[in-house]
Amino acid sequence: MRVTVRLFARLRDITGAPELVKEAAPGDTIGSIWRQLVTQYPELAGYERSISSAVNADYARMDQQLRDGDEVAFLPPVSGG
Amino acid sequence: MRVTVRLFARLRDITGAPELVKEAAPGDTIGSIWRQLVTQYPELAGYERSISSAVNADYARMDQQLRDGDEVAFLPPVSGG
Amino acid sequence: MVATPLLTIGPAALAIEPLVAAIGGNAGADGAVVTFLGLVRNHNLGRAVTYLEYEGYEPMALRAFERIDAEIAARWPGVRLALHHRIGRLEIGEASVAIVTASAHRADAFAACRYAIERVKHIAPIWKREFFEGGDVWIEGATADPDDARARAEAERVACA
Amino acid sequence: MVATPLLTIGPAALAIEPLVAAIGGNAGADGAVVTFLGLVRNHNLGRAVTYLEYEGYEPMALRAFERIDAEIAARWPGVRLALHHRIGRLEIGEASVAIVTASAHRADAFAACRYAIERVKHIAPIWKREFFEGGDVWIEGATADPDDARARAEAERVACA
Repeated sequence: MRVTVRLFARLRDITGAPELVKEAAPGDTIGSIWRQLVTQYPELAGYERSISSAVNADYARMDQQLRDGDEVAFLPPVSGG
Repeated sequence: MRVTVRLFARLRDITGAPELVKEAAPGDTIGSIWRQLVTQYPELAGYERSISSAVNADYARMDQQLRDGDEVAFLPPVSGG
Repeated sequence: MVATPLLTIGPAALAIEPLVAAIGGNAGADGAVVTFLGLVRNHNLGRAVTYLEYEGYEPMALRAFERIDAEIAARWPGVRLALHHRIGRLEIGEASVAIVTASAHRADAFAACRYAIERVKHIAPIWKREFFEGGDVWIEGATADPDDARARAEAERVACA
Repeated sequence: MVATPLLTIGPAALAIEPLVAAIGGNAGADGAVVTFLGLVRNHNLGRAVTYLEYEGYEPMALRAFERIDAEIAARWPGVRLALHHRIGRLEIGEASVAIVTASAHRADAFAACRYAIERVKHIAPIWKREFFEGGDVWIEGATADPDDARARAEAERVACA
């Protein structure tokens, strides 16, 4: 199955792409996708403890399992307002 | 000497006039003017403890002595805003 | 075009944007602008209000506004204030008072704006007459005393200073 | 003419009056309207800022705004909220966020408005990149977590609830 990964702010600068498409296996979680990304872009590791995550534009915990077509997002610490 | 007396809100309704001219003697205070008014309009007595007073558009205490031409004002409890 | 003054009392309808424009952005140093509008409500103390009439001792009200401005400058240095109060007949939903505060940081702008409306209610020589179904009544709130330290401290407290 | 929505995120310049009009006067029941504008400052952390760029995860930001709206409705029943956040390039002095709260009484309107801006800073998926003389940097504030009870309690505390 496939999921779309959205990256914002400095995470996007690190990966060089606002959006990536990833292959995922049944049972894969948001956390599995994140670990794949960290392997690919080691600079992301610094965000391990400060990122938030979302699935389909709603906050979701890292242990949430993914379904085909999900949009996963990783959010660095926010600075709106 | 003469002073002008300004009356507002319900005080004006009681006296029937927004402005009165009063004769005052040297040594007369805001308080003397107030007591004259209460004699003339007994219904004002109920405001004895809740009015504020001013001379020439600045807050002033009841014991302040008046000068010729002063504008004295009596203010019932305020309700702006 | 005449510049909008920061402190006024008069019969003209109130609007926020001209006040915000008048207070300016302090050449880029402001990060926060807070405004308060007081509106005429259709109910008060269980009465169905039809309209209000505000009366003010205008020159003295302006001095009260200047006093509030000075109190804010002393308590929250760097905060700027605009304060317009309307008088005359006001219909339901119309604004009787408009207050704008501007500051580098939001905590000060919020606190000073709240403080300003509390102090207007304490010391501005302004009165409202409420017209309701079946009669009318002068509303009488606080005995005005600019030197009442307790009232001032209470205004600071609710302003969350 | 299209009605102004109460919650939006987008590149259009912000203005207060349309938001105040959109939130309405609740058919005469409102007595207080409080607004907050966040402005781009020319200085931050000792740096001379030249401009900002705001980026948002727009559909998720809207859901965050709806969550804030629900939090306010639960905490201050009867208060109504309008919240517009701008994204894209913003110059010094321009507004990045405009918030309006309306209520029967002023204490609730002030508290809810302050609460709203605190919560935007906690949970809205929005980021600003600061361009200053000599470089640029992404500003990173709070780790966004809508279920962080401590952050929510802190927002209630500063709102002076």
